[in-house]
Amino acid sequence: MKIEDLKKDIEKLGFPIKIEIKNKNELYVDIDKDDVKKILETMFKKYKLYFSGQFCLQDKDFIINVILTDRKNGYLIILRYKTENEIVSLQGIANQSNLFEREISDLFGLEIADGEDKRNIVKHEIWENGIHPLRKDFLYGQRVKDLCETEEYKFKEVITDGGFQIPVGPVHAGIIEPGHFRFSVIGELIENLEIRLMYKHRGIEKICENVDLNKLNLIFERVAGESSAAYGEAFAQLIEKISDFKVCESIMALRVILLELERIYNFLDDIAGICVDVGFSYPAKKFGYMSELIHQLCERITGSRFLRNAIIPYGSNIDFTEIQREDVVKTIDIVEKRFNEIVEMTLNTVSFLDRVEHTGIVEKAIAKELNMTGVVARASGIQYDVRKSFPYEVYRQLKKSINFEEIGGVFERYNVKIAEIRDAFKYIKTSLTLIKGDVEKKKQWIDIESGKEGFAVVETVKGELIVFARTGENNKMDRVYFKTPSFTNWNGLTYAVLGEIVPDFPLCNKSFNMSYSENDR
Amino acid sequence: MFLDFSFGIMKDFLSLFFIFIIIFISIPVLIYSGGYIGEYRKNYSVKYHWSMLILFLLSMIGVVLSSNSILFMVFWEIMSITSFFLVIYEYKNKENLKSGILYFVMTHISGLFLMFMFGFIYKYTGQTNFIKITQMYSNLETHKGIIFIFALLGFGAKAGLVPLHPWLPKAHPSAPSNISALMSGVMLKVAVYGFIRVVFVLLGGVSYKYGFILLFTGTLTALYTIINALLQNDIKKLLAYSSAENIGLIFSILGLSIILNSLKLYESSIMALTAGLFHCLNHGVFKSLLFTGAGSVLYATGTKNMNELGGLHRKIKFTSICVLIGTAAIAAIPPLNGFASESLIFMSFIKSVIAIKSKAFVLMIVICGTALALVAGGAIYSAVKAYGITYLGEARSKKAENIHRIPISMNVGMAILSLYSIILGVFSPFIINFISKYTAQYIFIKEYRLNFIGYETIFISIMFIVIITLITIVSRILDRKNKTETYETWACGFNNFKPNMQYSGDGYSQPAARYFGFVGGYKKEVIIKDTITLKQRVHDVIERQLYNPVVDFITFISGRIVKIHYGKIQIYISYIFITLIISVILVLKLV
Amino acid sequence: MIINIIQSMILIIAAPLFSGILKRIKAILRGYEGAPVLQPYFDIKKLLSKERVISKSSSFITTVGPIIILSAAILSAFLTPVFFTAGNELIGNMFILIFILSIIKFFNTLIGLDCACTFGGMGSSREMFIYMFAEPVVFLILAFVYFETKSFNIYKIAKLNAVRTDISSAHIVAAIAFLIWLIAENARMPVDNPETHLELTMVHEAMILDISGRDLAYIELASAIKLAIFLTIFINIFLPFGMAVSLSAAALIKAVILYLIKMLVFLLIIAIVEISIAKFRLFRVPELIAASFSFAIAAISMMYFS
Amino acid sequence: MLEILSAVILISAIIMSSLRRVNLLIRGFSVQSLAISLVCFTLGFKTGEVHYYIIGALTLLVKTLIIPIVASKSVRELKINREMKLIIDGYWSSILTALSIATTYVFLDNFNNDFVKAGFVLMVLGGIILIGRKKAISQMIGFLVMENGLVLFEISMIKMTLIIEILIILEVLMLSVIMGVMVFYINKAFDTVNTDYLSNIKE
Repeated sequence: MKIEDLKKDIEKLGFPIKIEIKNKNELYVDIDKDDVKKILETMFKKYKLYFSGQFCLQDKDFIINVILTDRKNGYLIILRYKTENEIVSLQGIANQSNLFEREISDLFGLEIADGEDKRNIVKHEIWENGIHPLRKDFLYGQRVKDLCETEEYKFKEVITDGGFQIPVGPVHAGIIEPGHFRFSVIGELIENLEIRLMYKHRGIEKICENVDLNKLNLIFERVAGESSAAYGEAFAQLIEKISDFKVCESIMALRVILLELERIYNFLDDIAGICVDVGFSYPAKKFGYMSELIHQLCERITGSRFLRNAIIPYGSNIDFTEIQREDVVKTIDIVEKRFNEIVEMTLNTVSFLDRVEHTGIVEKAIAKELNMTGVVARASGIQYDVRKSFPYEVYRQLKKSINFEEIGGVFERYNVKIAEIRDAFKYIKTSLTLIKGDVEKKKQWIDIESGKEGFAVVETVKGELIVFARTGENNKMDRVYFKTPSFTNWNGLTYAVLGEIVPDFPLCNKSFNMSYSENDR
Repeated sequence: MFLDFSFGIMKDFLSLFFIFIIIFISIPVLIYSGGYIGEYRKNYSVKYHWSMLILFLLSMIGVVLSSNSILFMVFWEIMSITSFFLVIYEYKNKENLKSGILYFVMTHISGLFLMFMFGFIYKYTGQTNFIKITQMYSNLETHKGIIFIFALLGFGAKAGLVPLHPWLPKAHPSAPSNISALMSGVMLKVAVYGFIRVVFVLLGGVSYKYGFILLFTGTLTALYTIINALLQNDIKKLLAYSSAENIGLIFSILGLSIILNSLKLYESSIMALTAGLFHCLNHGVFKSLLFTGAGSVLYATGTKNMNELGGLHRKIKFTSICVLIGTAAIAAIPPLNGFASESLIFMSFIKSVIAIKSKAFVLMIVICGTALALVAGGAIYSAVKAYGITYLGEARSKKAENIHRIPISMNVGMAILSLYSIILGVFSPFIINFISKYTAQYIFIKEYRLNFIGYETIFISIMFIVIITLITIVSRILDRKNKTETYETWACGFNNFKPNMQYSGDGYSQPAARYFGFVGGYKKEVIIKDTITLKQRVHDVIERQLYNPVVDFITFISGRIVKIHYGKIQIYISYIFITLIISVILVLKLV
Repeated sequence: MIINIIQSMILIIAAPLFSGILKRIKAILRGYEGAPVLQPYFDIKKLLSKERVISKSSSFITTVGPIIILSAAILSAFLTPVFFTAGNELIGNMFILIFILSIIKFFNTLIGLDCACTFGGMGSSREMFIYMFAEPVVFLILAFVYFETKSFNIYKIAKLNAVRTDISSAHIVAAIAFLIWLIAENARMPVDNPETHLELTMVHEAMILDISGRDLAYIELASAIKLAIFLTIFINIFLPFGMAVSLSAAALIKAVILYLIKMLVFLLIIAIVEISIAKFRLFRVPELIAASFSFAIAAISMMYFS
Repeated sequence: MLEILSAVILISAIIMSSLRRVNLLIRGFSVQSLAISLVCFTLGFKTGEVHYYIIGALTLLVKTLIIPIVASKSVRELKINREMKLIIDGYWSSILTALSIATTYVFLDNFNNDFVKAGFVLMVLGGIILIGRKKAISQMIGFLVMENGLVLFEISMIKMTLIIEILIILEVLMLSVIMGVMVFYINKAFDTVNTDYLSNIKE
């Protein structure tokens, strides 16, 4: 179904709506506040759309946007309604919408009209009262004072005297970002887990509104350090989409190389972490070593171990010549060979398999219900990869199939990650052939008129990243919204550990390896 | 034929040893009671308690001293009845009455079996006097089996052998703690005394077959009860099960002694019996100590549910130190008394095997020994659970925060008991060699001069103390240089501590419940709604599977029988009439 | 007498060295340099000069526990032959030795529960759980040793086994049972990961999470001594060839060198085991110990029933 | 030498009885067979009889090499690397193993040969493996362990004729090949190698 047909089809539904197509694959549907639930239900039923997020814009009124995605055809459908001071709660219709609603409620100060879960999510106890940082009247640079005025977050409490709770975090023993885990147990078996995050909210969305577009890619890359290339790519994609610009194939292929390099070192770290958490130290150290090799390669070709400031709109911020090309080929070859050996070793080690097999299972139904995306979802049998559904750069030529597994346990996540690494090696090699000649460092001035809006969808190492941006005055953004993959995927962990024993939690956690900083935007 | 009512008293080693146990343990417990009873002054009669308590003690001494089966039974029944009255001392609590009645029934079943046993002895020997029976035990030669079985059932029911144990975990928690201390520490030993008296002395030793029965029963008891003990939250229930476990240990070592005796391996047999006797003494000491400790907790907080306690070390420090000694003793930590007898038991298990020719016997003994080793592990597990959850950490409820002061007399009683525990442990070689000499002389009537154990323990205790002192001095020196600072417990930067964020008793034993939960009828209850309900439920499987059907059946039958009454005189007359006719017919038919 | 004291002192002093060597071997096998072998000494020195921080909730157990733990470890070192045995010592009953080593466990578990911290309770509960299952194995190993040598005295056992020339298959099987028990008891790899820093998976480390300063130094030293003692007991029961049984310089030197070689070999074995397998799931540990149990039974059967 | 080998045989059998990994079972089996063939060679060296060498060589060839290789190949192809649920779980099966070993030794008290007892133990443990598993391939290994016990039994006790021994080993080879083929086809047909399905066929 073409997007025009879809538009006509939706118009026929008979609701008082206004539809607009922008940027080829984005369908903006303005609706009435009272119709939201009804329209959303029809959308789900009729067009098999997926709920991907919800965010708020502030004009004169607040505009709530519900993002729906069509994974088959690669469309984004955005339902918009105006509201003054309350959000229509979609809890019960759209899964996990409570997260988005609570976030909007905290950051914009809107009421959740009829939802069950109204607890704070961004605001911690230490915040001062009545602060809504994303509102336009909250001045940029103003600090949130530590006044401890916000009401206490209500965890589910154990009321009987036999059961007890294990509070873990926010400060952990390893080098881990802050997050509080509350296990309810009676002994070793985990009966319930609640996760509380967002201890270090950085207000990146607010910062983005106040930084010149030409420097904005740096801010984007700081949303999550481990996938800075993907965020840089998201920015480039966004700007190019809004200004309708198409870069040449060489640059596109170069971007894919960087994105895949990032995927390699991240997943290497992930599987190393899985090995560490089961105490299997030999492969863990080896995987770590390989990841370091890739990091060093990244530093040699881009000047940054984390591939920062390499992908920019309209061009490339690095030179890519014969020297770099050979370097990449050589390093990748070394790593790939060692990688296959070590993976083979782990898959033949019984004690390792005993730990990871049938541990931390997230069933497909639950994964679907939680709107999980990315590697963790693919391990549970959800066949969704942004690179296939919303192909960007040269992925249309590269990505032919999706790696997925059925059961959804730690072992499956391990396997999917390994498959992704292997794919990445393959894609890098193919992409290298697509780069014709040398790529020169070329930075072009970005200047975009106000009022333009658009979405970028990128597969980061954690999953589906959706970025919305609307340009404003003075070559700055008026609003940037990140729907980060970790935001929804985190809750998968609470289901993965149910029925597992407490000592298996770090393993499950590591196999998810969700990002804290993606939440603390 | 006439009954011999010569009121002589037994003055042999066995009686004297058990009298020693009774007096030795009851003195500190009586001192303890002085303070403990004060709590009851408001609601119950204290005079009644004291008189019953004294009567109880006297009757126990009577049982041990009596040289005549009639007298024995009389004292035995007095002991049962007084202890019953003591168990239901807090009669206003319906639960206590219920468990008291169970105890009453069980103790009378025990009495019934003993009556049968003495009846059989009388039938075959024509004697009631123990000394005379001893002289003519050849008459009993062919009938030892039935007497042994009745002795096992009778004394076993009193001592708490599986499956006759269910009264233990009910009566002990119901009784006031000083009484449970005496019942567990002393009364169970009186049952052991009776058993040794009958089987070893009166019967002059039985065949190894019965030894194996005893060994298996004892091992089974120990295994079953230790796992049940592990799963309890009620301190006194846990201790009651643990008493049954120790009784199982004692009975299995007695069984081993019987086996070795019948195989004419007297040396090992004496060692086993010595270990058993010594463990009687030691168990009496540390179990009374732990029960009095539980009593102090109950006195101070009003609850005995571990999941509500915690952090008591701060408020009742002295008690907690005494109980730590008791816990270490029950966990067989050297150089305390639990270690002395437990290591002797295991040593005699291993040592005895070497002498036995039959491989099958060896196999069975080794397997029982292994099972008992598992029991020893479980004993440490449950002891650490009971102590750690109750005394350490933070208070888990309001009850554990607001604490009554404990009278000095209670602490004195416990201090004496802990002192016993240390002395009996450190000087165990002397005591063991002393006991073994007399067991050889008086029970086996053989002259064996044996030194089972060197005087190593004493030497090591001294060394241990020296090393501890040295390290303490070093620590003092170090502490002078570096300050000691006190902070909150590190909880990962999360500072909203709640009492239910520490391990509970249920949680502590859950790993074991996963493997052995079926023995204790372990079931978990999880309800997750707005709040989370997590509970473990345990029940005594034997009680539920074996006793409840019987009770139900009896209730059912009596329910039916009640229907016979209609309150009309004619119906009763017709009953009488029918009965008369039936009996006339029967008489005519049979005669 | 004096030589016994000297050899025990050497064992106590060298114990941290052994754990340092073990760590170094593991590091080298995994492909990096690792800390110097003397690192445990530096750590202990550092901890001894640090201030002690104790929890508000902690009781006298935290004060007394570490001292008793270290004393028990040192005491048991004095009951163990290292490279010399005369065979007629007054001390050395295996039962007493094993029970003294259990003091360490007892106080460790209590310390775990002492500071009102869930992690401590967690470690304590797990430790007891493993200990409960390991107890029958100890009994069987002691029984095996007694059947083999007719003695409970470790000095005598060592002497008898040192002069023994033939080696039976039962001996090997029992040695494996002992090794598994050793690993379980010392919180080594398939049972507990000594290197981990994740509170939720730890067993031994979780119990001492709230201990610091000299207390921690004591406990670290005690566990190093404990590992050394267990390995020494293992060597002296199952592989005592070359032990000095008479007081001559040549025999002693040979014995010391052989002891060190045996020790290094076993440290290497432990290191290889530790890096090449993953930690077991907690509830699979009893299966490992049950395997050790059946080894012990098999050893006794082969020894005694045939 | 013989002591160490018999220890290896027993250790491998004990470990195997509680394993749930099929490829580890196969590995254990091949180690065990290697030890048995070495026993044969040692005995042959000691007695100088040729038929020990032949049995040893056959065991080495068939049980240490061919059967394990074929079995692990089919395991790899069928992707059955472990038993999902043992009928008797690891802990209790170890205990059971221990008890049965002890009982075996007690009952075979009269025989003064270690290998007779070891052989009997292998037969019992093979039985435990056979009973306790659901997957056909591990049941096959259990059967082969029993057969190993038989070999030990024979080389130590009765002077068997060489022909019979060779025939037995060949028969086992045939059997395992047939079983392997069967396993493969069952898998093709039912998508699993669980013998529960065989009992369903019966109904």
